[in-house]
Amino acid sequence: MQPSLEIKLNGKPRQVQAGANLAELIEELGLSGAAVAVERNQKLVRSREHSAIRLEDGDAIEVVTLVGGG
Amino acid sequence: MQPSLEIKLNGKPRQVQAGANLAELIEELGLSGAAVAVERNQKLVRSREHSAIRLEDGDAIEVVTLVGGG
Amino acid sequence: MQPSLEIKLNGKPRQVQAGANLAELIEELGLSGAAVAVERNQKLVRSREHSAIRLEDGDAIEVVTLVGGG
Amino acid sequence: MQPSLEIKLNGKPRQVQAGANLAELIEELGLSGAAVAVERNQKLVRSREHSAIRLEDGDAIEVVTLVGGG
Amino acid sequence: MSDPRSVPAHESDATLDVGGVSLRSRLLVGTGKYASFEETRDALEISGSDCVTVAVRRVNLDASQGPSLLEFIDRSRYHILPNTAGCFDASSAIRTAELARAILDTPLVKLEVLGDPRTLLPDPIGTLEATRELVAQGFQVLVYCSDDPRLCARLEELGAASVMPAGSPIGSGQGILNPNALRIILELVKLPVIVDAGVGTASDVAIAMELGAAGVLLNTAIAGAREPLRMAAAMRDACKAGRQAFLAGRIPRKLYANASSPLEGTIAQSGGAGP
Amino acid sequence: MSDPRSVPAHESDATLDVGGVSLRSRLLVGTGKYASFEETRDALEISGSDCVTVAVRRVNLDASQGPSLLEFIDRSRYHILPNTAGCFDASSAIRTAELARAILDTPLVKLEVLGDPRTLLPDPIGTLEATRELVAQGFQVLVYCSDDPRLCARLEELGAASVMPAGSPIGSGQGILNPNALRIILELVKLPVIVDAGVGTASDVAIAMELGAAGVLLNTAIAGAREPLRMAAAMRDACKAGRQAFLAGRIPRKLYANASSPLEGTIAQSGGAGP
Amino acid sequence: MSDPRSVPAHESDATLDVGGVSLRSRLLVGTGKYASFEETRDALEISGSDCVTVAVRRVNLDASQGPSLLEFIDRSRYHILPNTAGCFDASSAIRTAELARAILDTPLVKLEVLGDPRTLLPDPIGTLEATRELVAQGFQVLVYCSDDPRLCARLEELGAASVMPAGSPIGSGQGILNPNALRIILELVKLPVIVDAGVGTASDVAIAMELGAAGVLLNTAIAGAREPLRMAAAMRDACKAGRQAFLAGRIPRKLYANASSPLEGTIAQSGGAGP
Amino acid sequence: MSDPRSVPAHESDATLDVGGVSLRSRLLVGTGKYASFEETRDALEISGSDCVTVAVRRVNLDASQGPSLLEFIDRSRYHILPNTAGCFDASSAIRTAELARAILDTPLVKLEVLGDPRTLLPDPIGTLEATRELVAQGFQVLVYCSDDPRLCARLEELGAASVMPAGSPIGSGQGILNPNALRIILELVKLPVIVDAGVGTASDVAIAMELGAAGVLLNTAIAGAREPLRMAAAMRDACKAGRQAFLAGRIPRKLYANASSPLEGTIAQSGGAGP
Repeated sequence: MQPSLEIKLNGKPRQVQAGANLAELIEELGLSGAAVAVERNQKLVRSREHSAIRLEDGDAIEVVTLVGGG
Repeated sequence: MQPSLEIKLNGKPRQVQAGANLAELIEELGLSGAAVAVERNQKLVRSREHSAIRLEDGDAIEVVTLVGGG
Repeated sequence: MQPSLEIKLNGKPRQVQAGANLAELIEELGLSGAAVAVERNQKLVRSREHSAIRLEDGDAIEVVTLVGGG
Repeated sequence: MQPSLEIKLNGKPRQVQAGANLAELIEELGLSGAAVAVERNQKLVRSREHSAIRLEDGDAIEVVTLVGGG
Repeated sequence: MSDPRSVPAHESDATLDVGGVSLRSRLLVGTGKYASFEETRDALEISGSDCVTVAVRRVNLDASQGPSLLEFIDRSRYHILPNTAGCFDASSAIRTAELARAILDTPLVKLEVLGDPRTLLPDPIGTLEATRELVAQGFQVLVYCSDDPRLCARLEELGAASVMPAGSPIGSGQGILNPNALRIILELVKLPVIVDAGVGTASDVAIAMELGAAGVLLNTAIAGAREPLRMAAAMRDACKAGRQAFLAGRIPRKLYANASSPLEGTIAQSGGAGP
Repeated sequence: MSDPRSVPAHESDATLDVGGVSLRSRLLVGTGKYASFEETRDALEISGSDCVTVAVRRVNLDASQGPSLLEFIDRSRYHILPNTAGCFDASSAIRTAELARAILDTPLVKLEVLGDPRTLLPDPIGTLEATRELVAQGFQVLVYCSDDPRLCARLEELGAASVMPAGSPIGSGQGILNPNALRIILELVKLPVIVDAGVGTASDVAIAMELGAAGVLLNTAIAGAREPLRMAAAMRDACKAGRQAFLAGRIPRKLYANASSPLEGTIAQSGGAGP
Repeated sequence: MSDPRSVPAHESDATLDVGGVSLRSRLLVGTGKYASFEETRDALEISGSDCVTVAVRRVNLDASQGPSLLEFIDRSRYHILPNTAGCFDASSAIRTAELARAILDTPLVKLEVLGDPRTLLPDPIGTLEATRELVAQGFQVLVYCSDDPRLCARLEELGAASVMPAGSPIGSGQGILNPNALRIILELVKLPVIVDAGVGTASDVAIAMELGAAGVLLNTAIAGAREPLRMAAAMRDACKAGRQAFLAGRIPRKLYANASSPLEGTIAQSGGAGP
Repeated sequence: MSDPRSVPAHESDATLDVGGVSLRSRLLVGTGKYASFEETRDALEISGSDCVTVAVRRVNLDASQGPSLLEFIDRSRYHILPNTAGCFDASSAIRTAELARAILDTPLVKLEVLGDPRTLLPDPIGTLEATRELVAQGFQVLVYCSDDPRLCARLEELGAASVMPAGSPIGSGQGILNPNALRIILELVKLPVIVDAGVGTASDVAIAMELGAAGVLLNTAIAGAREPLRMAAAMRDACKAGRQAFLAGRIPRKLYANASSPLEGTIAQSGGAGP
């Protein structure tokens, strides 16, 4: 059985496989190609870097999109 | 038994003795000397004339005073 | 020499031939067919009656038109 | 003849005796005891220190008082 | 000036002369809607007014007669101005005025001829008619009316003693909704112009007086306040303040600044930039 | 209530406590632009104020020293509030405050850091900077500022003794241009809020006080009036009127009517129609 | 909705039916004070109005007759509404209306009976008299009047086709000085209420329409603008905007905020404080 | 002029150039609070705007992903202006701007740093800080701010692309509460000034534009109207009307009259009195 680690995703705890990268997380969420942007520990991660960023235990990940606003 | 007649006093029907004058009505109402003024059939009757005015059947009598107002 | 009479036309005195009618005055003023209306002595005279109205000494005639206004 | 030095007093150049202190300047201006306050080179000098402060060439001195204001 | 406190000249002001009476205070107050006659009396006193309005109503014959309002109004101190409130035609208003005169023996009347019970706004036709008739009968007619300047001019022609345009509808508390109309009335009319109705709070009174009104009449704004006696004091002071400000001649309005402290003589600016 | 005249309770009101001093009057007045020191003194006296502002300026060394303003202000009677008017950066304002304190030995200062000499509107950055520094130096800082509610909240956080939002630009005489902003400031800020600048006439003071301001500071509106002493009296009364009206609780505003005289009990209407 | 651009329903609106005519535009425009008849014609066209006012005046007999205004108004396109401007009594106004009808063969008349030449405000007595008489003569009388609600109600009783209260005095450019009065008129009167006089700029028209006016009549605001044709376009759009806004039902007013962006779902606040 | 209808010159107007983009419409609209994305799309289209705001929020991971707002905004037609609504400190706002740029690949951002969740009024300190940082990062920063003129001047100094003062608090529907402040901002600042927040109805937009604003941004006033699509049309027309009126040069305001019909040449007055 593979070890897992816990991150905070959009403010809520979530278990992810150890060794997973950001691109894999986005895909798992069904958001590949969607109009979203991602922050890791309060720093923007550009999409071309998503596969290079390996998730670490305790990471705070924000995945945001655009909604109606004024 | 004395005949009576009906007048309208402040909008309501009232029986008064035939032959009664206005001064007698005012006295009967307990208003002699009070700060009131009297109208008979939409015409002011000055107080010095009250005893000279005999009430007639169907007379419309208004007895008014002063109240708070702006 | 023909006798003349004096009327007041739009507030100013004017000599006209005795016997002239309103239609003739309008024509003399070059206003036949123009968009004007005529009053004689503060009473409107409809255009179909102009030739029937003989001017009299002292007549006050108003000839008006439409101008810009708000 | 005593050497003099040039200070800026309330924005204008002024010659003062070399070695003079602030208290002497104030006195020369006729302002001893007046309701004034003094700054030297943009720093407040409290009145009890006036006699201890020797003027130097190029000093910017401000002597201010209170006037009407809102 | 040696002692400003003792110089009444700065605050003195001619009386308001209207309808043959001479009032020291320019605040006229109503007597309606108070919790008790005692409160009425105290509010009148604190207000500093010397002219109070009252209404004419049928004696309630079903109840035993309690104390009368008049017992709480010292007639040596207050002029009483009866109104014709509640009348919706000229004829009722005229009758009401006559009844009031019979009780009070005063020629003064505040004429109200209202148009409808919902808005209580004055009916111009009935008001003009009743004014003509009451003037003919020798009344001193203070006329409650709209702020229509030419209506006020017509009332003056008819011999009214005062025109009393509403700042806003009776009891609405909206103050002076159209100061421009009031300004024009004050230009057109030589009579005392007394703003009647619509006052909500003290500044409304001050504004009316600053525009040049001769006086202000109010009732609900005091009687309906949470603390009527305190509001009576506020109205008294606001009336004086507005009158004095009118006489004192206010500064003009500008888009922006005009320094109150001198701009020259500041210490050298730190950055050298300065103004 | 047996004698309303003797019941000060109805008009009494707690003092305005600000910056460690306790003021009986809620009107603060400036001393600029008067025709003479005598007029200044008399206007202060009539105004009833017990806190007056002064400016700091270079001694005029070219002229012989005449009488000083301070000789005309009785310090046993008035708190003196020096201002930093004319300063266009935080540093000048801080220096000016220190100079004033050296003369007057008071911790009070009315901080003004202005943005430009044309509008004399306050610079928010310089104002925030200078407030922080002066508070650190132990001053009681009454801060002249815009009516931006969150700026006022920031000044409170920095330890200001009072925020003094402008009703409208200094000397503009436009009164309270944005009552809504003042209302929000009064909700957000627990400090005394003193409206400073913009007052044109008495009703402006009354309006500020009715909104709940703790006080009003003005200068040009009195000094620039045609009759300054009369206007001083007007301002005194308007300040009291507005405060009392605030405390008394005004009636609500309505579209229309609410009769002050009873609607029942009128005589039978002539036409039979009636209300 | 598949194609919002093609959905006229959202902007369509019933015509303004008044005095027996049916107007597509709710903007009525005057023809006075233009630099030339060409400019008049172009301004009318750009304004989108289909009802234009004209005045009745003596023919100038001293000058040779140039082109007439009527040549520049296409009567197949515009309803012409003659006015009685310049009349200071009922009788002159009635005569003027009759003269206009004789020229134009229209029952429409905009009645003006003015009180004095300085203010040009309407005289209520003359206006009521002339309305009664002109209605009796079969005119469709659109009555210029003050914003006195009960006067408007009286004019409706007399059979007027429309009441046309002034927003502010003729040519004053002050807009709608008393929106409250207009609101009450709209409650009391079932006739089309057309705001006449006082408009200064486009927003004044929008405000009148948003209050629920059936239309707006203006002249000087276009003719006296620096660029009349551009202002004609502005007025056209403002009238439509105000009408649509009235029909669309505006949001209520609040003291403060109501977020347009959602408040939930923001990223974790840096300081951890957050809302 | 031969055919006024075809003369676009009278209504043409330069584009609004801001932040490197060129907008044909001066109305900027938000996308919040609509009943559906379809309604959002239709309202944008009817409004005529070519710049729309959006907010940045966490993806809702608990729900299956439905259609996205972006599918309803044709980016070939609209510039998208992401906002930082909901941020209460500079750092969150900067992070939010970066996230938006990553999604949209636009340098544009509408910066909001709010002071508290109750009033949603902007915090001046956080706003200044975030503006400085975002400008340094190459953003085109359109800054939501208060109507404090010197704050706007400071934002211009920091390199903002536009200042966007609130007419009144977000969603309050109170319109332009302080036109005087806006006038001064327009004098002090050379940047495009876009009024943001507070619009309640069409006339509010017209008023802002008549004062000289470069544009108006609104959201709730359309989305919260009873009929949003109709209100979108009203706002479109009001924006054009206000802009044209500004350019056309309005008539001045006067106390009273200025006749639009000529005063000479009226018929002889019946009573002989006349004007």
